[in-house]
Amino acid sequence: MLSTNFAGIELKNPTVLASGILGANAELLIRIANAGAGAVTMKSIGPSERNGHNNPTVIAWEHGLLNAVGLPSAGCKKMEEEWKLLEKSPVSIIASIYGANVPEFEEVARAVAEKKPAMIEANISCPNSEKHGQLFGTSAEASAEVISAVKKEIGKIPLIAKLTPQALNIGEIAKACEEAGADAICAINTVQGMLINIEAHKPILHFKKGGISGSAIKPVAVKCIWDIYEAVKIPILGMGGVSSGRDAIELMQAGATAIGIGSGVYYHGPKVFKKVCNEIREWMQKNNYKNVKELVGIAHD
Amino acid sequence: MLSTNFAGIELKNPTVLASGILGANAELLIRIANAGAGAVTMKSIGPSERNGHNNPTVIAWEHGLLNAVGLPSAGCKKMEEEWKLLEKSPVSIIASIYGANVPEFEEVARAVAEKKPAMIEANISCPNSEKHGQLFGTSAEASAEVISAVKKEIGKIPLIAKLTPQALNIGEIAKACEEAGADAICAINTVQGMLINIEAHKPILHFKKGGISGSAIKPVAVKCIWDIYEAVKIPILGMGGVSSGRDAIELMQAGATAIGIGSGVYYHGPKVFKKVCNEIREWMQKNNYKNVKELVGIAHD
Amino acid sequence: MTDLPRMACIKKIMQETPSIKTFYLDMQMNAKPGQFAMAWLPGIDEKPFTLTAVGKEIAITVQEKGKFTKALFALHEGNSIGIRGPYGNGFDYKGVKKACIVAGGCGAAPVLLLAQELKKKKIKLKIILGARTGKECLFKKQLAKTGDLYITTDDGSEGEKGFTTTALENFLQKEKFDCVFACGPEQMLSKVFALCEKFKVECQLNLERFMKCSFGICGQCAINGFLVCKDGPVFSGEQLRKMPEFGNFARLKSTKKVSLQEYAQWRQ
Amino acid sequence: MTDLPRMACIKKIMQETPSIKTFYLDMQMNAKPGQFAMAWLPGIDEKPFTLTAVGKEIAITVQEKGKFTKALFALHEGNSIGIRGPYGNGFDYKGVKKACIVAGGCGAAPVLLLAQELKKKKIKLKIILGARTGKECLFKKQLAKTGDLYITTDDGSEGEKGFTTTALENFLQKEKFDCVFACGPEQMLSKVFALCEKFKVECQLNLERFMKCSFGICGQCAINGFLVCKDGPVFSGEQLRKMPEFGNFARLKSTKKVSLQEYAQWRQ
Ligand SMILES: Cc1cc2nc3c(=O)[nH]c(=O)nc-3n(C[C@H](O)[C@H](O)[C@H](O)COP(=O)(O)OP(=O)(O)OC[C@H]3O[C@@H](n4cnc5c(N)ncnc54)[C@H](O)[C@@H]3O)c2cc1C
Ligand SMILES: Cc1cc2nc3c(=O)[nH]c(=O)nc-3n(C[C@H](O)[C@H](O)[C@H](O)COP(=O)(O)OP(=O)(O)OC[C@H]3O[C@@H](n4cnc5c(N)ncnc54)[C@H](O)[C@@H]3O)c2cc1C
Ligand SMILES: Cc1cc2nc3c(=O)[nH]c(=O)nc-3n(C[C@H](O)[C@H](O)[C@H](O)COP(=O)(O)O)c2cc1C
Ligand SMILES: Cc1cc2nc3c(=O)[nH]c(=O)nc-3n(C[C@H](O)[C@H](O)[C@H](O)COP(=O)(O)O)c2cc1C
Ligand code: FES
Ligand code: FES
Repeated sequence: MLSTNFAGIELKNPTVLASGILGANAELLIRIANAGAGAVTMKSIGPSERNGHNNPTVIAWEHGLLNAVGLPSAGCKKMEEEWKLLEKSPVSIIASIYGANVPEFEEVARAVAEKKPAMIEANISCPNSEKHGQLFGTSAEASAEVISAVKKEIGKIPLIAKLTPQALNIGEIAKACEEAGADAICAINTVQGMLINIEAHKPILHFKKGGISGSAIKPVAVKCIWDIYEAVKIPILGMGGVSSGRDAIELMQAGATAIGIGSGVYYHGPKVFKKVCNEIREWMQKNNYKNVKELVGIAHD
Repeated sequence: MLSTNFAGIELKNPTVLASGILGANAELLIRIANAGAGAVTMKSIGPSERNGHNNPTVIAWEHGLLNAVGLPSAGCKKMEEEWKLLEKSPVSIIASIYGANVPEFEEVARAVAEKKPAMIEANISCPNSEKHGQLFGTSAEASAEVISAVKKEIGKIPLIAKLTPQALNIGEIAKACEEAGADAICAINTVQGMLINIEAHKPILHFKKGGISGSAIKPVAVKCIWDIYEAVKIPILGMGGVSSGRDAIELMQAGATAIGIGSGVYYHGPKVFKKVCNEIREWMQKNNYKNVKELVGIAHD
Repeated sequence: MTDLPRMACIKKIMQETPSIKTFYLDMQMNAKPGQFAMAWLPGIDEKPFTLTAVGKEIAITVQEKGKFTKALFALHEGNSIGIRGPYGNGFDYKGVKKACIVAGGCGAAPVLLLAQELKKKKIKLKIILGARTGKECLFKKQLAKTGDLYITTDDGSEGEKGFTTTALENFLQKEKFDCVFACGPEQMLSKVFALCEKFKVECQLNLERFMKCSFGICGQCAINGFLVCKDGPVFSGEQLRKMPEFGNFARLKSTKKVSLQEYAQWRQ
Repeated sequence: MTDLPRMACIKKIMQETPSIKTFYLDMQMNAKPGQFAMAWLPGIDEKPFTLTAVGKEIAITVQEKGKFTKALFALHEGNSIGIRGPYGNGFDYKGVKKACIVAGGCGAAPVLLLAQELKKKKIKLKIILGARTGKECLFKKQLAKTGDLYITTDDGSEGEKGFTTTALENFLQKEKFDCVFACGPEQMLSKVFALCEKFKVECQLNLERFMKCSFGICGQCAINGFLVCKDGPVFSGEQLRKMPEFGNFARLKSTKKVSLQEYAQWRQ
């Protein structure tokens, strides 16, 4: 009932751990896999060791999370042990990668592709560093350039382009990525925001600005997925504010084939994957759907 | 303690009714003024009669509102009666205007300027119509063109440029507006979003996409106001998710001189203005501030 | 605090009169008499309708008029529509011992639950029910069970020939009511109000305006400084006195203020 | 559900040892012994600290080490710092009738409240407190009130010369404890664990890792499949057995996994 196929990869259910959530460590990824995720995404991997920002890096406000972790990474060449442990993962591994420019993306893609993850996700949309990502994700040309360069490096491994909702026309960006060789689109990364502690009169995040995730951005995610679905034929890994089966179904009806969950782990712990799957199943039973694939895009006329 | 000056206009307190909330009718504007707002903004006025979209046009979800009213307007020439009644307003009137192109903006600006509102706000940022607004607000050149054209028509009346958070670099847009003659910046208009009713498998808003307002977008507002404050010298009318004194103070510390309230009226009714003012006053007393002006921008180093 | 339509299954459709149907919906909702809900037909529109049944399931009673109601009439049992609500203030019958209800045409819908509630509270009740013609008398049987029912029709095919307001004037000359509750075409309501003022009787009138948000945000439903969706739809005499637009003006979808005649024409 | 720092005023600063101060903060918080809070110095950083007082006001007890703690030590009474929490699981002393606490250096901080709580519950308690030198023995007086206190110092300037773990081994040879609670440098904890395994005694060790979110989202604080911020900071013997990284590896801010030595060096 819940099993599906995402860009050629079989998933026992459509839920996927979003990148950046507990994903720097192979054993945590496996823990989430065992908790019920259909696939798990690694924390974005960069070309070399990077610390990210000082704390506070992640806070939870009334309607979601706000983070500026700043793309910490051990660097793509210093992760042998993680890769070895990941061989034992009961579900598919999606490796997320970033770079400050096309050569860096190529370098990381090459190193990561050697480890044969099920899929590679190019994070061209992170808002939390001066140099990385968002630049690409808001320009169709720049996005296409990264995607086609990465695609060349990784051969047959399916490539996901992860997009930012800050793009003026996310459908156009998705289309450019599809034409450049992306096998799937992931949307959305976080929405830019800031919160201030008024007693301290200082932004709470050390990096000042950060990315909003969680329930607050669900309508943004639905809208972006809708636009992408209208623009491309490749499947969509939809995410943004999912912490219930109803949320997941909403993103699927907008056009998502698989559903990423990040901040939902904050609200419900790793059991959020089972919870969401159970709720999807119950809803499908009540509403006479046989296969989760039937839900994809049905809100479009 | 709460009295302030916004672009030359004296306000008894910094709260302002946001455009589009109850503002198509003079008597409702006066009702809000009597309820405690420091100034009130009229619903955006267009060049000719326009129906807007079918219902649902406004819905309330868990973390805010979502609307696609679609800029209904009687048209700038069919509002004699409202203008006459507004002469009796106990607070300053801000007239919001829109157009599909520069000549339309000029036409509306001319008609509205004759009525001598305290300020005119050019809505170059509405996401809810195919042709209006957002186009301008995401391009620095287009924004500047509208602003300088409107400024020419309205002479000494202070001009506010209302911006969209969808702009890639809202600071740049604000700067362009300042250079084009804007006397103040209003930020933010709503964030694009969509919600789907999964049982109906249809977007809930008739126009499908709409603008998110209310608490969900407060961090987006804070971030945009921060960026604008760093980019321009003219004052900012900050809005987005304010329904408490703490929210208002947060936007002020980010750089807003005055504070717009829209969706807050949904959560607390017209008494939200008194509530926010009382809460600002109490906080200032507790934290030893004498004048609300002291709060503006203090979160910047 | 959310206001989102939830889909409700149509359990039963009752043909009340040749032009009026009641739709029973599988949704639980508690509401006071006179409160309303927004009914959504995805892809078409969303409109306000008085609740004519509340509790374990709800009902709306609808007259076929324009595009929306035609589409609604095309639905069958088993189909679903979206519902959000309840909205508005509802009638207030605190302290009322003897009441008169005046209902014109589809205006019988909002007063049905009121009449039933007054009956339950053993409040003496006179009901004047008016319609174009006998067959269009809505909720005749149900209302007859709640008090003295007087029927007037434009064509005299049932009850007395003439207007509800003529009947009301006769009653007011003879009897004293604690309150007159009324719903119907605004011209009728306008006359009811004038009569109540003349006879110095309290009144509560259920008004209608084109609505968008229905929760007091958009201003579309304004009558002067009042919001029909939030302050109303039921207004007291005291409020009506501050409403020069009542009986005279209404706002089109564009928010343009026009005469009631032009407003009615626009809706055709 | 929110996790935002709130500013708390420093009410009192106590110099506990030459390198350790306790900061009493004007904030109400209920927490279990062993739980911690994140302390924020705006513009500088945010770090985890065990709560050494809870209830109407809270306290953290801090050793001056790097950039953050230096900045904290520069503050005065009347200054404010940001606090969020409490976080983590805390110690579990259900069913414990006789316990041994081992605290090394600043590790006395997390066990202070535990010792006081055990005393209140009339649980028999032996405490081994270790430090480099006598002057650095943290919470000596407070701990002495809660049970039998044995002090060990590296230089023999107070109590016995030597390590806490030598003392522990002696006790374990002679006595049976329901649980050994310990906090201190990981090398020490590693030895404590080995001793408890050898003598088949239950243990609960309070671990430390570099933290970011502190609420189980970022994965920074992982030890194998465990999160120190959420599953810990207190871990049972059963959990420690599944933690090959314990005593051996930790993650730098970049998330890179390195030996404990390299980790300690990085922090210098
Ligand atoms: C609070 C409230 C409660 C309501 N309750 C009910 C109810 O219980 N049952 C019900 O049938 N309707 C009710 N209505 C009216 C309903 O919302 C619709 O306006 C009506 O059904 C017409 O919808 P339509 O789209 O089919 O027709 P439209 O296309 O809007 O109008 C077509 C025809 O209807 C006439 N018309 C409709 N409404 C009005 C009006 N308000 N004033 C003057 N002329 C009008 C027009 O003159 C025209 O003949 C209520 C309205 C409000 C504001
Ligand atoms: C759950 C938890 C509770 C804590 N409670 C307390 C507490 O109550 N009191 C307290 O003083 N600290 C506590 N810490 C440690 C604290 O968070 C800081 O790491 C410490 O204060 C050093 O901060 P710094 O930035 O000043 O120094 P840094 O710049 O981080 O480090 C400077 C020096 O500290 C040494 N050092 C610090 N921490 C460690 C460590 N974990 N492992 C190895 N070497 C280390 C380094 O070797 C170096 O000498 C706790 C940590 C955790 C995870
Ligand atoms: C703490 C945190 C760290 C994140 N790190 C990354 C990252 O490294 N790479 C990435 O592509 N997205 C990252 N994201 C974005 C998420 O993968 C996801 O796109 C976003 O949070 C929206 O989903 P959600 O609402 O379910 O959290 C991060 C999000 C959070 C909350
Ligand atoms: C129902 C509704 C209608 C709106 N109409 C307008 C409008 O006509 N012109 C405009 O500039 N902004 C309009 N806005 C945007 C608000 O003025 C404001 O920028 C936005 O709602 C953010 O503030 P808030 O979170 O306090 O609501 C509208 C918002 C809502 C909710
Ligand atoms: S319908 Fe929107 S205020 Fe009444
Ligand atoms: S510090 Fe983030 S998971 Fe523990």
